[in-house]
Amino acid sequence: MRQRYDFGYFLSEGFHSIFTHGFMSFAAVCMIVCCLLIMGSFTLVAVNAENMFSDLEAENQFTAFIDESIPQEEARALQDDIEAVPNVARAEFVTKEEAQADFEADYEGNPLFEGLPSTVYRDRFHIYLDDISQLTETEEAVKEVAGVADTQSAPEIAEGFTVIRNIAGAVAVILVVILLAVSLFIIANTIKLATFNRREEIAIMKMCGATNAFVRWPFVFEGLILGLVGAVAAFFLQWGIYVLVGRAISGEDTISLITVLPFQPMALRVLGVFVLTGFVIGAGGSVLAIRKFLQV
Amino acid sequence: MRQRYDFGYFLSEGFHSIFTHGFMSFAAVCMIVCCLLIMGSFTLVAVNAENMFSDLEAENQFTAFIDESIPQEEARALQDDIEAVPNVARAEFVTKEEAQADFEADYEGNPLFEGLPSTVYRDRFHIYLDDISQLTETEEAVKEVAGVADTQSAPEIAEGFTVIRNIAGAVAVILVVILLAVSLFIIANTIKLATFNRREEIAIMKMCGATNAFVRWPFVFEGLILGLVGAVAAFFLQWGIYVLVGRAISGEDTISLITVLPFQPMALRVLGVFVLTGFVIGAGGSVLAIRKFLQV
Amino acid sequence: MIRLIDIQKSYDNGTKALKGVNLRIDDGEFVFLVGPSGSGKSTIIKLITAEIAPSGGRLMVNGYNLNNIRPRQVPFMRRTLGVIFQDFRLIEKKTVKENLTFAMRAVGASPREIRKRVPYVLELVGLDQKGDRMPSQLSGGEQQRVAIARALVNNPKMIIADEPTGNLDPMRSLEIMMLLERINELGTTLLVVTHEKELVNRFSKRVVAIENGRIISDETGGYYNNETTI
Amino acid sequence: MIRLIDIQKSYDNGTKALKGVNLRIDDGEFVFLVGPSGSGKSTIIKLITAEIAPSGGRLMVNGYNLNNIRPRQVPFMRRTLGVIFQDFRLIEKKTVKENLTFAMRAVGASPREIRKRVPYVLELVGLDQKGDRMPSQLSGGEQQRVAIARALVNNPKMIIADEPTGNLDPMRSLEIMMLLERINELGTTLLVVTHEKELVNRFSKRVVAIENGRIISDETGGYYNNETTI
Ligand SMILES: Nc1ncnc2c1ncn2[C@@H]1O[C@H](COP(=O)(O)OP(=O)(O)OP(=O)(O)O)[C@@H](O)[C@H]1O
Ligand SMILES: Nc1ncnc2c1ncn2[C@@H]1O[C@H](COP(=O)(O)OP(=O)(O)OP(=O)(O)O)[C@@H](O)[C@H]1O
Ligand SMILES: [Mg+2]
Ligand SMILES: [Mg+2]
Repeated sequence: MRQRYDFGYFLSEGFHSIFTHGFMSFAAVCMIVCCLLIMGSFTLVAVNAENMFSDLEAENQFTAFIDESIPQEEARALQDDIEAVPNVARAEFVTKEEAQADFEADYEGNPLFEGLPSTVYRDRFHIYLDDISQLTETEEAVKEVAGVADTQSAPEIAEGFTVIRNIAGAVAVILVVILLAVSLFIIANTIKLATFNRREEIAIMKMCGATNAFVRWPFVFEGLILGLVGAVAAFFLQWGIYVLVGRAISGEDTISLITVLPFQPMALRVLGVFVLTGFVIGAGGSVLAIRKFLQV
Repeated sequence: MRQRYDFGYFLSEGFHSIFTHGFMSFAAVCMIVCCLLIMGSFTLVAVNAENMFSDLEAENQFTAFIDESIPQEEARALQDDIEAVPNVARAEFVTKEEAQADFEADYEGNPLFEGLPSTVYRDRFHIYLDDISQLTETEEAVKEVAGVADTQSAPEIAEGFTVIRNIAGAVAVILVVILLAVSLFIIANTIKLATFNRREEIAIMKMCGATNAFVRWPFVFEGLILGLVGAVAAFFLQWGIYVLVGRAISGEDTISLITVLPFQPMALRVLGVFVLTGFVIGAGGSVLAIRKFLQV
Repeated sequence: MIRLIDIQKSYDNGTKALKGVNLRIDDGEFVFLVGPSGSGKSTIIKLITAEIAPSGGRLMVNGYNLNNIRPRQVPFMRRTLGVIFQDFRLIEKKTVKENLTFAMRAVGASPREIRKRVPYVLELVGLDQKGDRMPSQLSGGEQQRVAIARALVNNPKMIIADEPTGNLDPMRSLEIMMLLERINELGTTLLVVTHEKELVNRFSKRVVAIENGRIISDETGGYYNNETTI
Repeated sequence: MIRLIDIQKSYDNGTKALKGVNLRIDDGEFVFLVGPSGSGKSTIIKLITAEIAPSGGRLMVNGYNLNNIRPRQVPFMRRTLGVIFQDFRLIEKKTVKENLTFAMRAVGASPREIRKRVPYVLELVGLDQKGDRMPSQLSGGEQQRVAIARALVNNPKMIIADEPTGNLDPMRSLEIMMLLERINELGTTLLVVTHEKELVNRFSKRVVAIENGRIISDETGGYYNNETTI
């Protein structure tokens, strides 16, 4: 006798079951929401931090002084040679007069440096890097460029940033992985708990001559629906929380040191990941949870 | 008829019940462990970050230049006056010769400043602050001190640190609060799920003439034991994770920019908080969960 | 003493299970309650045990007025009753002995009393060998006997039995009934719901017949309403 | 056709419930299985439905050899049986109608068949008014009748009934038995466990008596082993 699979029936059974086991379904959805929120919030904080770090890095640079014997026009022409050096993102020419003006502005009111002759300053390039961790190598390479007399940088700061970024990245990855593992565990646990008192129901179904597949399908749909509902709820909550926290930060951050990424551009990706995770967790969790009960 | 309360009996019933409902108990303990771990890890990361920030802040300072007309010995004597200013943590005297040596070391190899006469430098104090956010006020106050000619600071950096610290602090607090709320919710949910199929058991007990208190007490003990077990397990796991992560960071952080606080001094406090939370969550959760079932 | 005065009971879905029942059972009586399936017998039992509340009428059980009993008084009222439920209601996660022990603990019995009483009652129902089994490890009839044992274990003032012999073979049924009769002779009031015509006729007791939520006959002397029998 | 050859059954805790049972029930037979509480009747039923596996001996049910049946074949074997369980086993979260519908769906019946068959069977057991109730909203006897209806609904080759009338009044019991007899006359095999001496004697059928895990008599003609009766 061939089994007839009526997916409309399975879907409607799965859907019904959600209401029949109202509290259990509610609990499962809540757990899914909680776990997605935890993971989501984390990943978003990490993405923002990463973004901030790369912003800060963009401001990391060193200075290359040009030989005093080279006239200003020729010096300016060195820009192409310098930008050709690997890992140099951009070089910015600064004349000795500009440099003097900058310096004096920084030390304004400090009588010490007043009236230093402009000749002691030299033409220079501010050189911005792609990867701050290769600062030393790049500095050496720039020194090799004909016309560059000397370079000056603060390697400790660069190194500091690299270390902090690496560590922060590692901590974030570890936390997200732990949270993911914990969340999966929590959800699996919840679904197991929620289906625990359906052991008898399943046993009765099997006694009526139902095949395993026939018993399982409604659970799959139930899981999918719960996962979807959880994912969508988590998505909107995540959005709300993100916007609120972002607003709070902007309010606090009067000097706009921190730029919070806008949510919209990430929205679709977040929703996609949430829904996919919800589906996998919901359906997979239900099926795994009832597997043992099917041995009747 | 007075009810006799035999707590030994309640305790043994609660204990038994843990094994009788083995999977449920296991699930509840796991959830408690998960939640405590999430909260604990977070709080520990936050504590470390806070500690690091205050380290960085300790290096925030400004410089007060002493009037050139004042001889060095008198200048050095101003230290007490300066340290008396509110919010000044510590003042450090630097003679003009030392200042020149420092300056030249910083700009070593830069022919620009070679041979600047030592007289252009002035005696100075490096002043360290308690609270970096009050930099401007403190600077004004120090300027009022007789003998101080001028001060010099980099207010943007100070402000930047303040903002970052505030935001990081706020984000940490928000995350910990959210995690706490989510954890409580998860645990309450779990206990409710775990006790859901004891509805009938409780109804039968009530039908036998048991009072609410008689039914409830074993649940209280069960909850306390589960909470305790969860807390202790979470504590050791937390310890292990902390040490491992700390070791990983030290390995990465070759220039020892980041100091990971040792776990031992915090251990007792962590254990205390965990056990207390475990007790409250376990016992409170059970009692709340069965409350509805008692209306029979 | 039980007194039902014009008791009505409608369930949430609108079913009128009892439509004005008047019944008085005095201390020391032995009463059979008979009637077809769905006539309202278990509903009367559930009202007496305060498991459900009446929709109308007045209800007194062993001196407690169930119309306005305070929730914290209910356990004490229940301790005057030993109830055998139609669906047994054993605690699935406790052994037979633990089920009985719990029932005694719940009313505040001392460990000493429990150690003496439990084996005695188990022997009465023929389960002395099976005290350490879980309910799921017993046959239907054995579970029913555990339910009977639990009702007896606290020596209650009154025993209420809802089909106590539905799963028992005729010999066991007779044994249990004779046991209940003996207990009644020692002063315990008995209200027994049953379908077993033979038993009802064998014991010449008061028989209350209910049909469709109304009492249709109430006579003493081993009488089982003829119109509804085979 | 059922064939038990020297069947032994020991439960996990060591209880020897069956100690070598030989029983052959041919297609179209009507067999009563009687015996005292705990004698092993339900154990035989559970073996036939493949709910438990025998510890020894050979077991054949409707052409399936249960000694080495593949797990995926079990549902198809079960579809040849309609089983009335001693503890009803209704799905608590489905209404009466849904319980029957599920049983039909599970064997692949079409919605059309279901719409025709379910009300018909409900009427047979006298529950046409209560199709939309949850099992918990029914009296004991009504739940038992739902269990009976579910066993009938798929028109199985064989009906196995474990005390199908334990919670029913004598008139209902007789009705159900007469219904089962009629079904048997249409070709369905019947195995009925019962304690009701009167019913067994009224229908002159084959009676298998079991005691203490062994078959002690197997005779045709309305016989209820005299030594164990009242
Ligand atoms: N919880 C409930 N909700 C709605 N209706 C109910 C509920 N419990 C019982 N009923 C209905 O009330 C009526 C009386 O039920 P009751 O259980 O008292 O019958 P009974 O006399 O004990 O029958 P039986 O001999 O079959 O056990 C029946 O029609 C039943 O369907
Ligand atoms: N799961 C089990 N584990 C251990 N022993 C069991 C189990 N189920 C039944 N038994 C024992 O096996 C024996 C036979 O049980 P069975 O249920 O077959 O009896 P029965 O003839 O159906 O009795 P009844 O008429 O009381 O229902 C009994 O002694 C019972 O205690
Ligand atoms: Mg009833
Ligand atoms: Mg049985």
